[in-house]
Amino acid sequence: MSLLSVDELTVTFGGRGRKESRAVDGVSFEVDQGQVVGLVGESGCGKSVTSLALMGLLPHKGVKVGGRAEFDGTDLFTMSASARRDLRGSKMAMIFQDPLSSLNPVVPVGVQVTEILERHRRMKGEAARKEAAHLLDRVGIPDPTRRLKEYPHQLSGGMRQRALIAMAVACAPSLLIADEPTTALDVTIQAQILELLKELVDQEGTALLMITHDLGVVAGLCDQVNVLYAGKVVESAGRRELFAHPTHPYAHGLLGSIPRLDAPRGESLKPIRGSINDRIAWADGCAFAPRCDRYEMACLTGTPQLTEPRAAGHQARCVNPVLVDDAKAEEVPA
Amino acid sequence: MLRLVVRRLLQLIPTLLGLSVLLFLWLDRLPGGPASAILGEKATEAEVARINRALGLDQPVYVQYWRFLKRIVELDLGTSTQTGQPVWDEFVLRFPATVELSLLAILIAVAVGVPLGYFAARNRGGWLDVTAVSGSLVGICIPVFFLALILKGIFAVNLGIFPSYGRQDTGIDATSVTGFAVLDGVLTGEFDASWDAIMHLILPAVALASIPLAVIVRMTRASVLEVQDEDYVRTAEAKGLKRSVVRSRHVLRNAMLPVVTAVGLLTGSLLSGAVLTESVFSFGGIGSFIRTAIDARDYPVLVGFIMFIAMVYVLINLLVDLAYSLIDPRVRVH
Amino acid sequence: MSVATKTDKIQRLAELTAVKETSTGASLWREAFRRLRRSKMAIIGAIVIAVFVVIAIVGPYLTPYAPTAQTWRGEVFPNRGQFVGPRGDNWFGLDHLGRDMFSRMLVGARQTLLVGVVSTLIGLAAGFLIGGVSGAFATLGGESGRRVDSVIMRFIDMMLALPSLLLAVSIAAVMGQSLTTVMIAVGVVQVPVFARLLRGAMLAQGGADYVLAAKSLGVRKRRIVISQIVPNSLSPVIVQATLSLATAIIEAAALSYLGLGNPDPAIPEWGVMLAQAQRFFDNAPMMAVYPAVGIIITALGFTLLGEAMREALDPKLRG
Amino acid sequence: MRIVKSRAARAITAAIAVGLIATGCSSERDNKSKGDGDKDTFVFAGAGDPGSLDPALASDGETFRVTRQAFEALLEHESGGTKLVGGLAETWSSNDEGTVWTFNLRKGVKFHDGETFNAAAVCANYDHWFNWKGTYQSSAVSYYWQTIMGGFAKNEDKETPKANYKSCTAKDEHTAVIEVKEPSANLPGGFSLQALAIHSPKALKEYEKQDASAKGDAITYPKYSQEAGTVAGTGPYKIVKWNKGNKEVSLERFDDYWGDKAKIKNLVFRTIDTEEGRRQALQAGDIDGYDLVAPADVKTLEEQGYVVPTRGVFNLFYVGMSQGANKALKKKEVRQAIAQAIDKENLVKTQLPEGGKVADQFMPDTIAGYSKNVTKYPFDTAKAKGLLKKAGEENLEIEFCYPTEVTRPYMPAPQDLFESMKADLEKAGIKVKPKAMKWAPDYIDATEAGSCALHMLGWTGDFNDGYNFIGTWFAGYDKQWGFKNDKVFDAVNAGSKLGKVEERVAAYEKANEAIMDYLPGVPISSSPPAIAFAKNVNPPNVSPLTQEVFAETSFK
Repeated sequence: MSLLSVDELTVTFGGRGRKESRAVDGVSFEVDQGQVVGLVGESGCGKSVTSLALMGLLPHKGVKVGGRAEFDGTDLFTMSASARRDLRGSKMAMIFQDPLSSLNPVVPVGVQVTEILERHRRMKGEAARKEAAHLLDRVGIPDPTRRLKEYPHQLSGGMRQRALIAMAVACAPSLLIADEPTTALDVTIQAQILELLKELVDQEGTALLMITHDLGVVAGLCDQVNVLYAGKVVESAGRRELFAHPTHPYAHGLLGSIPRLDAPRGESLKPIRGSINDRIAWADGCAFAPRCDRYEMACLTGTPQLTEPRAAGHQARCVNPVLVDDAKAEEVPA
Repeated sequence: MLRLVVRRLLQLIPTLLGLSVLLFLWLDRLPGGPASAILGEKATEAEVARINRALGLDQPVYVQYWRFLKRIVELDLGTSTQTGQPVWDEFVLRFPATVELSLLAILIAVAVGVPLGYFAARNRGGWLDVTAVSGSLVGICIPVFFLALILKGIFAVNLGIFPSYGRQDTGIDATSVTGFAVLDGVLTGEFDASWDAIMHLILPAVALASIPLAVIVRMTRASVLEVQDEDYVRTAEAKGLKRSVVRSRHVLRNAMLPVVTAVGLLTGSLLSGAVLTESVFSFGGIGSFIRTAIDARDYPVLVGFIMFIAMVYVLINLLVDLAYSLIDPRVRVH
Repeated sequence: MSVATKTDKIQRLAELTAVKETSTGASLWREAFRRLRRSKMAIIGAIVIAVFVVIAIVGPYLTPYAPTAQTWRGEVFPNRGQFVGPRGDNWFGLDHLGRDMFSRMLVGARQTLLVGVVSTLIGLAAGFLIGGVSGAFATLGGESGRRVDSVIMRFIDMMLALPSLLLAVSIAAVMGQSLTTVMIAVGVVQVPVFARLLRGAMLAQGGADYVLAAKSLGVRKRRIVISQIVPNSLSPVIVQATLSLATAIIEAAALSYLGLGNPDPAIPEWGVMLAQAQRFFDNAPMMAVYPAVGIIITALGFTLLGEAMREALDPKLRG
Repeated sequence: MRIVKSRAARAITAAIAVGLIATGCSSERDNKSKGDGDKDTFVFAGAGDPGSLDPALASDGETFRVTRQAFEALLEHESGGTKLVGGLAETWSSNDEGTVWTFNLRKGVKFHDGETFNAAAVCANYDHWFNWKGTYQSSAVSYYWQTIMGGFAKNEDKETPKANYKSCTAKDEHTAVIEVKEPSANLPGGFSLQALAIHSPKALKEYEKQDASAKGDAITYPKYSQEAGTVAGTGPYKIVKWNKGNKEVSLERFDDYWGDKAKIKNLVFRTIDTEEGRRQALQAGDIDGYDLVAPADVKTLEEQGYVVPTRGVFNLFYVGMSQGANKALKKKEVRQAIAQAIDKENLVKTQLPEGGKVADQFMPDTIAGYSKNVTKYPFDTAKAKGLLKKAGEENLEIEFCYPTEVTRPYMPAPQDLFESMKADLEKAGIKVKPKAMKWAPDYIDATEAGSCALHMLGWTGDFNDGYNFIGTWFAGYDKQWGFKNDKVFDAVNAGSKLGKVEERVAAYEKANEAIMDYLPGVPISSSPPAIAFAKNVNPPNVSPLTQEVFAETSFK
């Protein structure tokens, strides 16, 4: 059975006078032990909200969370707040996007690492400090004992992210959620960080929920990929399958919009028109329709359902999917 | 750190010189002289002329200023025309009173204001929040002297819980070491004297505290609200830390930064509030003395005291900056 | 496919997409105003101010009696602690010289407003000038400019170093006692506040991208300052001005308490009335309460509005 | 140090805690004011700090109030009255010209420092003053000596008046003879002044070691006058401590006092500068009495059971006219119109404390020299209008100055008085331009310089001699009044040079009539400065000259 199974997760903001807006609209997916799952989509598609909902970090006021999310067989949304607290940081940990703002500027890095050890691993004083140093060392921060005493602003961007990762893996969690862990970093560092994550995941058998807009990252890491659009999963498939046969026009568009060095001369990029703001309500039809080259009147009649138009285990939410075999299959990174 | 201190102290010198020049120009513009203040109804032109000559006030300003500078070099601040005593003695006599008053006031303001503002922010929109905010707003709008009179009327005159005026009860002949009544009592072991002094301080201090209190409450509240949704607080939550830790280490500590600065500025501004409070409780401090000095055209006192106040003000701000750099490592570095 | 279908496809789309687009790209000010209209603070404040201003303007023409006429002189004996409280023809009772308190309150409102507004304007104008100049020098003046700026700031520090009330008292001492003196004294106290605020805001703006852009495009410095930096630095100053109206009224009252208020008894002013009434607090507390309450409520009005504005303009405090 | 800090901190927090709790429960402090019989400290609040412990260096009431308890002069005023009686001199006499004054001194009088009082001591004092040098010669320091006895042995400033004092000789142990060059209206009254009270010769030697003139310009009072210990007089109390920080002077009963010993052991004077402050302190039971009671409070306090004895009047409140500032005032009709436009009765009835009297001349009726038949100018708005018409000043506009931030014994609430008079004058069709000024120095200077057409001032007598009043104003041309009228000046000066008191009194009466005939200004009222005591106090005889002797005070 799977480690995390999310079923019809919905997150609604507003209410109390303000006009409601649904950020996550019935998302379902699964993460198995040690598996790396990607949540892909442009900013605003609800992927970060999903992760926060799973971690229980959404503000209590003005937010409604619906659906089920089972972690290790227990429903996250019905368990007590304190039980959730115990879970957080120990069984399930998270890495955030902006390493600078995610670290407390006035508390030494060391303390920020040891505090989690004290909380979840009942470590004290010297022992905790040793372990913290060890962790920093493990995530590849040189001269850890000195760094422990330093403050975030004294560390480089990469090191900050490493420190955050060290905190996340401090208690060897079984699920690690990484929300755009590399976007704030420059390319060379990005690669290193991804390497680090991969390595940690492999060694510990930690499951990783990778949230990103960057298909490159997905290609590099994920086993299973879920493409989100306007709060709904529009396509879900194994990495190879997806890259080989993107079926939903959106996914197709995304892949088409990645620059590829090996692309034949003259073949130009095909960016997706418009922005996520020009959408229509799912209730009326496919939210992507306004940006879609392939839409039909059919697209505008009610919410399209997830189907398996192409292969088993390859779901797509489209009435007019892309089925013509194009030749990308070979170039899928192994 | 040390360099900062030295630089600031050096900056003090031009400030004071400039100030002294301004003061002398101002004094020159002041109509009338000390003579008529000394003689009252008995003043006749001849007498006034004689006294002014005796005081060297018949000379042009620049001469007077030159003399002043010469005296300063000999560390002589001149003599009060009201009391015929050295300005320095008068200062030493009254400064402690105002300091005690201001300190207790700011102490009350912080001790009450910070928690109040904090909890107001925590349950924003709750009854505590509403009362705290509206209370602080009203607090700013009540003229200090009026508040002082009301407090005195209720607690000193009607209930008779606190003494209605002065610094010490009659007959408590406390031995004066530092001039700080409370401290002296402790030093000499005359705790009854300390106690008595404190009782005399409370009402004026509360009146004086009203505005700083209001400011601090609203400041703390605002800054806690701001810090609460900072990324690093979310990180802390993601670590599953105990609420208490999150609040104390991650929220409060950062929220205090702006408050510290505010406290410094407020302490400086208290001196002026003290003028009113001191005169309501005829509490012999520098504020009220300078006021009478202005009426009595007591030039030496005016120059001396105002320079002292300016100096104190600068020093307070220096202290604040130091304190700031202690709690905010980012400042410490550069 | 037929043209018809194509068009009505687009039609349909248009309809569906037509929803939302709620005020995105609304200017900071329109945004702020929208939030203002929602905040209770702002509404209450505005109402209080409105009422006060109306009274201040028309009040003096509605006074049932001349505010200075000692009509009921014979009935009040301050020296025996005998006063006359509220009654039929004197709704607020009589003051210590047998004058109608209600009429005096009405006329007093105008004076109080006058003092508040004028002194704030004085402080604003002077502060704006000083702050603007030093801000301009600091942002675009280069090395030498920064030096000018720091000199000006030293001066401002000096002003700040003097306890505000003493500053006011000493100004009154030089200028002698008059309404103008009160206004100037209270105004001058505000100068450093405004100066620092504007300068601070301008420094913040000075780093902004559009300024760098303008610089790189070689726009004349004066123009950058006048047409870009200053307008964008205004909001805190405006907020402060509103708040200052409150403090000004209170400071004026304080000055009256120190005996430096408007000397002409023909023109009652709340601060002066309050200060005078102190003496009879035991016998006729209401004499002090009316002006005191007047002052407090008015100050509160301005404070509420000012605070609401600040919150509205400061996205961080939104919600 | 660390410990102390933490202790202090704890003390403070504790205090605040208790304080807050205490606010809940009601007063346990009240009974302090009820006072139990064996209470042995009497606390009296004045409006200002004393300037010095040596009355000779002072010229203000707050100082004299304190020193009067410890120092005595050759002559005194009868307790609660204005009549001159023997002080340290049992009897006194002068030659006909009034230039040689012989004092038969009291026997068995001791100074606080154990010295014995005798003629030598008296002369030591007068010679000490006469030989003052340097800053002591500034009128800011030795005002009263200079008014009574003129200048010094060696005047250092040409402006200083020439000495009128000639010599003091100890005819024998108990007879002192003081000679002056010319007769003066200030004698014998002057001999009763605190400023000329007698100090112990031993103390004087100490004084002489200290110089008032410090370096620089300022007048520095010598150390001995600023802290208890050196000064020594003969009074019923001796000064033991001056705690400036706490604004309090403590005195203690002098057990070897020659007369009736003080009833209460400790006497403490404290300073509370505001009227409300003093009243509230009394009501709160923090003090046992205070001076300069606001008229508004007198009745209230009485009703609340406090003891508020009424003093006799010994001061004069007037509206001054500076003819230099407004030509119209040169016309008598105008002056008269103003005089009749002001409703003095109303002022006395509503503004001044109980016992206030309407004045009809520049001298209260308690002074020898007060004349019953001066020209009167009763309140009559219509008549005033008529007079103005007659003078062709129907639309007279005139500036009227009044002082702020001050209460004087004769002028309890200046602004109220002003507002009332303004209303009166306007009823009579006179336009009044109000001008408020701080009492000192602005107002004093302005009135002295005669730049205020109309202004309010007054005078409290130092001793019972008419010249002490009219002499200060009308002895000659004075900018404040801005008129020359030899008829008035001569009449006033006539009395001053007469040695015999009776003759003088007659002359003063004539002078008063001359003055009121010319009407240089409008005498308004004489009012007793009210003084209040706690419910459990038997007050001393209150004195028109505000010369209470607190030795007479006791607790019920």
